Amino acid sequence: MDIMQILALVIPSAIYLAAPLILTALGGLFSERSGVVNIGLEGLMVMGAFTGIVITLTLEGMGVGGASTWIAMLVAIVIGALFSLFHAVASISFRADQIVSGVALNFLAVGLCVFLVRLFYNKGQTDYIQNRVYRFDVPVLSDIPIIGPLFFSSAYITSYIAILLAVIVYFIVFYTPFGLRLRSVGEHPMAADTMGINVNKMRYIGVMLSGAFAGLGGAVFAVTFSGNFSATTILGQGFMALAALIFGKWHPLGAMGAALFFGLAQALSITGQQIPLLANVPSVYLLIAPYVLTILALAGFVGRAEGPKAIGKPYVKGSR
Amino acid sequence: ASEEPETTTDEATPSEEPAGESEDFKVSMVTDVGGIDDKSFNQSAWEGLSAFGQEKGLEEGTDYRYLQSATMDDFESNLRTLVREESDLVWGIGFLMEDAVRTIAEQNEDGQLAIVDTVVLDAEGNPYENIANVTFKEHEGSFLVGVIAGLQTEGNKVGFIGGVESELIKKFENGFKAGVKAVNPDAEILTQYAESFNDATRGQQIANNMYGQGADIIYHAAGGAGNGLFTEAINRARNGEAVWAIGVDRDQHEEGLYGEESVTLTSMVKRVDTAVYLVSERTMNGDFPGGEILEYGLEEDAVGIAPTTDNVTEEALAAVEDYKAQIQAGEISVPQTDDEYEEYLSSL
Amino acid sequence: MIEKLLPKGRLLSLVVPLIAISLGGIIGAIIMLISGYNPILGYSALIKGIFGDTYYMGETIRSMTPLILAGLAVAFAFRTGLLNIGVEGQLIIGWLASVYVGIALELPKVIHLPVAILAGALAGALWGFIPGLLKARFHVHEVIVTIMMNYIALYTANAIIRAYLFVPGERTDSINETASLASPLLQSLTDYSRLHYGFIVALLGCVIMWFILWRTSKGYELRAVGFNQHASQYAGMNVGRNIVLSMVISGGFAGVAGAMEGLGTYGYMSILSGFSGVGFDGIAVALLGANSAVGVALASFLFGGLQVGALNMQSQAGVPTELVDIVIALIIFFVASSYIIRWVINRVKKEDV
Amino acid sequence: MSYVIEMNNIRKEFPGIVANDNITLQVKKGEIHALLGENGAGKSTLMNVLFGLYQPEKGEIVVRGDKVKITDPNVANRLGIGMVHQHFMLVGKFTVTENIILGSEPKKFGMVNIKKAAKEVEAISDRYGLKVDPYAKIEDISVGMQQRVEILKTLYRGADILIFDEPTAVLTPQEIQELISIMKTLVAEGKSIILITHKLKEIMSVCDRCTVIRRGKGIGTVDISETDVDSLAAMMVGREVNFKVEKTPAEPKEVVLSVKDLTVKGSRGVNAVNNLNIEMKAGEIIGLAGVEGNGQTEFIEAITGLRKADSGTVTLKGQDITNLMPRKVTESGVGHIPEDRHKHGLVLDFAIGENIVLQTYYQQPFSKNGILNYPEIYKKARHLIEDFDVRTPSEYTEARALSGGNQQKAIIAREVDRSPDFLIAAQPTRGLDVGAIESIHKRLIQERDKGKAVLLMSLELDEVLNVSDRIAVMYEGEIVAIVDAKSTNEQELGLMMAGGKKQKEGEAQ
Ligand SMILES: Nc1ncnc2c1ncn2[C@@H]1O[C@H](COP(=O)(O)OP(=O)(O)OP(=O)(O)O)[C@@H](O)[C@H]1O
Ligand SMILES: Nc1ncnc2c1ncn2[C@@H]1O[C@H](COP(=O)(O)OP(=O)(O)OP(=O)(O)O)[C@@H](O)[C@H]1O
Ligand SMILES: [Mg+2]
Ligand SMILES: [Mg+2]
Repeated sequence: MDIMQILALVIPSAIYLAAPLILTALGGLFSERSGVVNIGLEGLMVMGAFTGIVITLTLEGMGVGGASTWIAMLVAIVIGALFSLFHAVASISFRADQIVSGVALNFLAVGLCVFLVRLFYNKGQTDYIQNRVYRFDVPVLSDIPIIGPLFFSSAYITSYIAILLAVIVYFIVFYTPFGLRLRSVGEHPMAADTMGINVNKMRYIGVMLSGAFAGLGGAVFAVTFSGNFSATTILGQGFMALAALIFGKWHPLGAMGAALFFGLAQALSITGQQIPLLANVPSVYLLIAPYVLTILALAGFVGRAEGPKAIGKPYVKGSR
Repeated sequence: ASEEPETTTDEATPSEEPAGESEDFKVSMVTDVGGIDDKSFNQSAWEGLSAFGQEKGLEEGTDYRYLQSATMDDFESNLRTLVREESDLVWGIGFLMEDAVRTIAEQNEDGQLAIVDTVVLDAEGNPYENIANVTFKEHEGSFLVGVIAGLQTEGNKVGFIGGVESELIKKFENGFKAGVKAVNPDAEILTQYAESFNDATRGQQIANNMYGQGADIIYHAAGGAGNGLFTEAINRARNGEAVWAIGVDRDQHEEGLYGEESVTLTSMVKRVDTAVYLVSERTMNGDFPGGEILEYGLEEDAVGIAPTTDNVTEEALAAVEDYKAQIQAGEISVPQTDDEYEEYLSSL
Repeated sequence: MIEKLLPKGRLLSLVVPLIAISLGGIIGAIIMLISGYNPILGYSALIKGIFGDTYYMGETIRSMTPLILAGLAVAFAFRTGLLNIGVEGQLIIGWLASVYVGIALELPKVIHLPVAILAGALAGALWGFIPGLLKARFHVHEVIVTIMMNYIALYTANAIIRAYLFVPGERTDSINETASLASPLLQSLTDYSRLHYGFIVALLGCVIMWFILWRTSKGYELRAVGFNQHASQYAGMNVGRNIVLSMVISGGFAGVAGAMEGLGTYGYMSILSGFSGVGFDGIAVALLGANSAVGVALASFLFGGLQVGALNMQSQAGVPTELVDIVIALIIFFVASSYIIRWVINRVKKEDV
Repeated sequence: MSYVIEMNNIRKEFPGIVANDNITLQVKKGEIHALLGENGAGKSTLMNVLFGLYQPEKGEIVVRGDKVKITDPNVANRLGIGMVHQHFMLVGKFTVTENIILGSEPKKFGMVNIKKAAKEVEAISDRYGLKVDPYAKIEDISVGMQQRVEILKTLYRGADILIFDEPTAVLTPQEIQELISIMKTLVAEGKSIILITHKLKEIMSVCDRCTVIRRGKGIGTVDISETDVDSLAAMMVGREVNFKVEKTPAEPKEVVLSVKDLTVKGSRGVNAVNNLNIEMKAGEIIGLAGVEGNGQTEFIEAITGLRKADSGTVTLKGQDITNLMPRKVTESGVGHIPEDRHKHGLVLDFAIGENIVLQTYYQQPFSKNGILNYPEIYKKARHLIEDFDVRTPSEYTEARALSGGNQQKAIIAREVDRSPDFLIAAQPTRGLDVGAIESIHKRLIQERDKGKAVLLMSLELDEVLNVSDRIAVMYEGEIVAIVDAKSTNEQELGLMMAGGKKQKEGEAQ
């Protein structure tokens, strides 16, 4: 394989692998920027994947066809947002430790989804969906030399949506009144309170947005990659998204960059095994390379990552 | 409720066994973490057990049943529960259960156990008298799909994706490679392991790489990670590329569907159900094959190609029949390990 | 009566978790009812599957063993303000190291067994040292590094087994008898459960954690650093070193958890096709147990019991094991939300007066 | 009725305590009304009720003649009530403008119109002479500047009733003067101000009337023109207060600490301390005066090992302690009452007893072979609690639950008890009431009399003048003058602190 061939394999797959991570990390960003740790991203993705598949299957059964997956993704957004209320109610209203309630959410999601699959289908995993999100070559752009094959060929539309959303979230978080208020609540909730901002309401919104985005992330994963849902469909992607969020220093574009970095590292490690030059390297080195690279990158240039100041603490009016 | 099926049972029992015994006959299985609907060997085993139960008029849940394991930790507990319920035959599905089955067999000398996909030996290397060992000649079935792949590849390049490397998966790999080379000695075969039986994205990326390098047919033995192969193949087929996927364990035609067509060229089916049925029946008839190492292969129709053959050429189908006969006749010895494969290659 | 005792707080801190457990159970029952299972049948099978006979009790205790240690690992790090998501990886490495020592060495039991456990602890500690060092030195967030270290552990352990320790059956050889925690006595007492001496190690772990944190000056330092790094630095403590130490001890506990699997339950290590899950359960156990030694032990009992009992619930009442996951999640939810339970109790009390 | 605010019979309870017990406060339009009381008397609570942060159990609030229910700060804002909080309510990572507009942002295409907002902020700030940079980040500006941002927040919202909760506790004398003139401008415009402060002199100089509360109960309201400092203090504390610090002349002995050519980099990489030289002797209190941000903090951090010195030496009793680890510095005989008691001074989640041994926990008798001896630790704690009159339910109480004054006393007890040769007290009385201040000053002088060297860093010129024997003035990282405390005054100090006199004069001895 020549270098162009390798890049043409690695870069598109990095981009498409990153999409669910980007979406989920953006979700985590809303929650954490509002001051609520969200270790439940994994569970929210599970819920999204479950919803994405079940709704697609149901709609296909009703003869909806190609639109099924898209409707399913929208439903996953809603269900994700609703399901995240579990975390929101516990950690915001009931003042539960945010990490505990996130962990509980992870348990609940896997248990509930598989339980429901058994209830709906009488088996532990769903059938395969017929309509998926498919890859396409972006018209015109894919014909540009070099850039075309790398960035605009065999791409999933969901990847572009994810990247676009990252940019939109960036603007929302840093340039709109909503973003300003969201961040103020995560930095200094009491200050926000004295400015007439309803701290708990903002946090509810933050957590529900995290549910919406992570739900979408899970659904995108399921309808693009796995095609069905089982207990093992989402295995650690939520934690990787959390890592991307921190890696990206709680910044939407940073999180996107981190997710793309993870995607690239994984794609390289898998493609690497097909590169003759590396054929004699024991495969374990390539397998662990993405994770080692991430650690090196963190230690080398990224360094200190400081989250929102008030993160992890429930807001109790009048306490100091 | 237990009296109800009595009459049917009597009628259905072909043997001369006293009615009392068959009425009491209880058979059960413990699944791997995949559960009875893993679209793989657990599911197949349960299908075999269900078919057996239904045909013999047994009652589901009491006379024939399964327990699912949530983690590896549960194998032993589950097996034990069933043995203690005095099940006449308890199945452990999958080679991961080897040690659990051994432990239970040692603790319950009266229990009758059977295991799929491996052979349980004691410290001296002898099989246990109370364990029936059921294995398959996956390499033979894989050989046949290899023949199809070798004949139908257009670019003379095919691929194999394994799940996690193991002795068992190696049988699939080497059988497949041997089949390809048998009909197409010039063909190049790419192989890669996903290091996971679950991660569809890894399967997809490997498939992407292989197709990207010009392979047009890929066979997988990677469980859920194999889902990614179908995802990738469908994506490419929709873009007009002539690529194929070969399924494993059962007919994976469904996984390959896009619109009216399927990217599934064929599948290597492994009839765990058949084996489970046959051994259960022997046990019910008082002929428990304890201490035996049963190897189910082409002979018993326990491995082979899937019934859906829409995408397979006439020529390839004919070749399959031809090679099947040769293997059964012992004219070809299909390699299982890497060493045997090397030997096989040099003999070509 | 309750009126009189409640204000003392002690009883309240006992009553609240019990209420939380009951609430989780009640909602679980409602879910069973809605989905067509018989909750009474389900729960009686569940309880029988925990306490029903000596076998089940043996299994419950066995499954608690690694959970306790994994929980201690998470809790210990938490006390120093660190979230160790890497218990899973540390456990895997500890498992591998203990099994390796169990296979490779030939020693009398009194030496071999402790050495094998220690090997697990050291390996886990090493795996915890790396994120600790990176945190102390470069301020790298421990959550990311520990997540990454999990994957590195998984793949590395598999590769090492394949390369050096492989026997048919996709696993290592079995450990020498001299390194084994397995006990024919315990097995026969519990009707052939897999109960092994590891539970003593786990309980010892609880005592050690309690002792380090609350009885030693080092523990005082670790807790101080956990609460307020600035004040700790002002008071002359070396914050970085304490962070590293905390992760090392945490990893050590996790490594011993792995050793319990390797030397006790299994006696070997398999090639893992995925994470064992014990490390992640450890997070829940630690937090459910309020990061205290006793709490972790009790939470492990709840966790281990429910997971073992779930098997019986499945086999006797046909209720899928996932229901137990749901119930566990709800219990964690309610325990974590004890603020609201206390609030309600206070309300009720006020109205009574 | 000319009252703009009437709070009638307000009662506010917290679990186990009545913070406001039937308090009445009436504020006239256009006046500066002082609210006076000891720490924990309930002043902040009362104001938080007025601002809508707390809901009172009883009582009514009348604003401009209308009875109102102030359910949250939004309602207060609508009623034209603004509050500058005791602990600043500013988001450190936001800019000045972002902090000011938060909650009522001007918009353009759905985005925050930051340009327009900044212009408005600039306009208001010019109008009242506040001089802030609208684009500066809060964490980069001085405390005085931050306070102006707080004031701007209320003005931006059009408040005409302003509450200032201890605004001067953290300000330099210059800043206080500026604040006072700002307040006067505001009142001249017809706005009304409620001012909380522990500094009676300030009340006397700017306020029209004063309401005094003690332990949650209203004691009364007086016209400033008809009262004086002593009677105000007596009203507040319930007894006579001695303002004059009683002390004998210093008897300085040998040099305890000598600092030579010390240079220290600040957090932003530029030199915060520049070639600093000073000697401190046993048996004297040296006051360290200076406008905040002139390197005092970095200087102290460098001595105590919390910050690296780039060059120069620090010698304690002949032993070089430059750049030693904090523990070694402590062990060689330095005590340090830190500036920020919550950040550095205490582990708030630890019991008071555990905090008492924060630097000595590893030593005998509190530890032996690495094992803690709790009975000894708590015995020590009980002893010190009694000795230093720390008001706490018990030695097992979490430090968090103590009032600021008592937290401070606990820290002082701990530092003094170790009997260090050199004691640094950084802002030891910030935010405390007169009673607490009195007892802390007594302690510092006692230490001096025992033959210790004491460095008192304070922004409070009164305190520096009253307690110190010599005063070192710091400006831009250098000691610009060392003067005898008896032979100088506030004006002169203020001038030197502003960099007015560069040459060292009036050096003692
Ligand atoms: N959030 C709270 N929770 C419980 N009690 C509180 C709370 N805030 C204040 N209190 C109680 O109310 C009393 C009054 O506190 P407040 O803060 O109003 O005092 P203050 O007069 O402002 O004191 P200072 O002069 O130190 O600012 C305190 O003694 C305390 O007991
Ligand atoms: N979160 C809290 N929980 C319980 N009691 C509290 C809390 N916050 C304050 N208090 C109580 O409030 C009282 C006074 O607190 P406060 O902080 O107003 O004191 P202070 O001397 O004004 O301190 P500071 O100088 O920091 O303002 C203390 O006696 C303390 O018991
Ligand atoms: Mg106060
Ligand atoms: Mg106050």
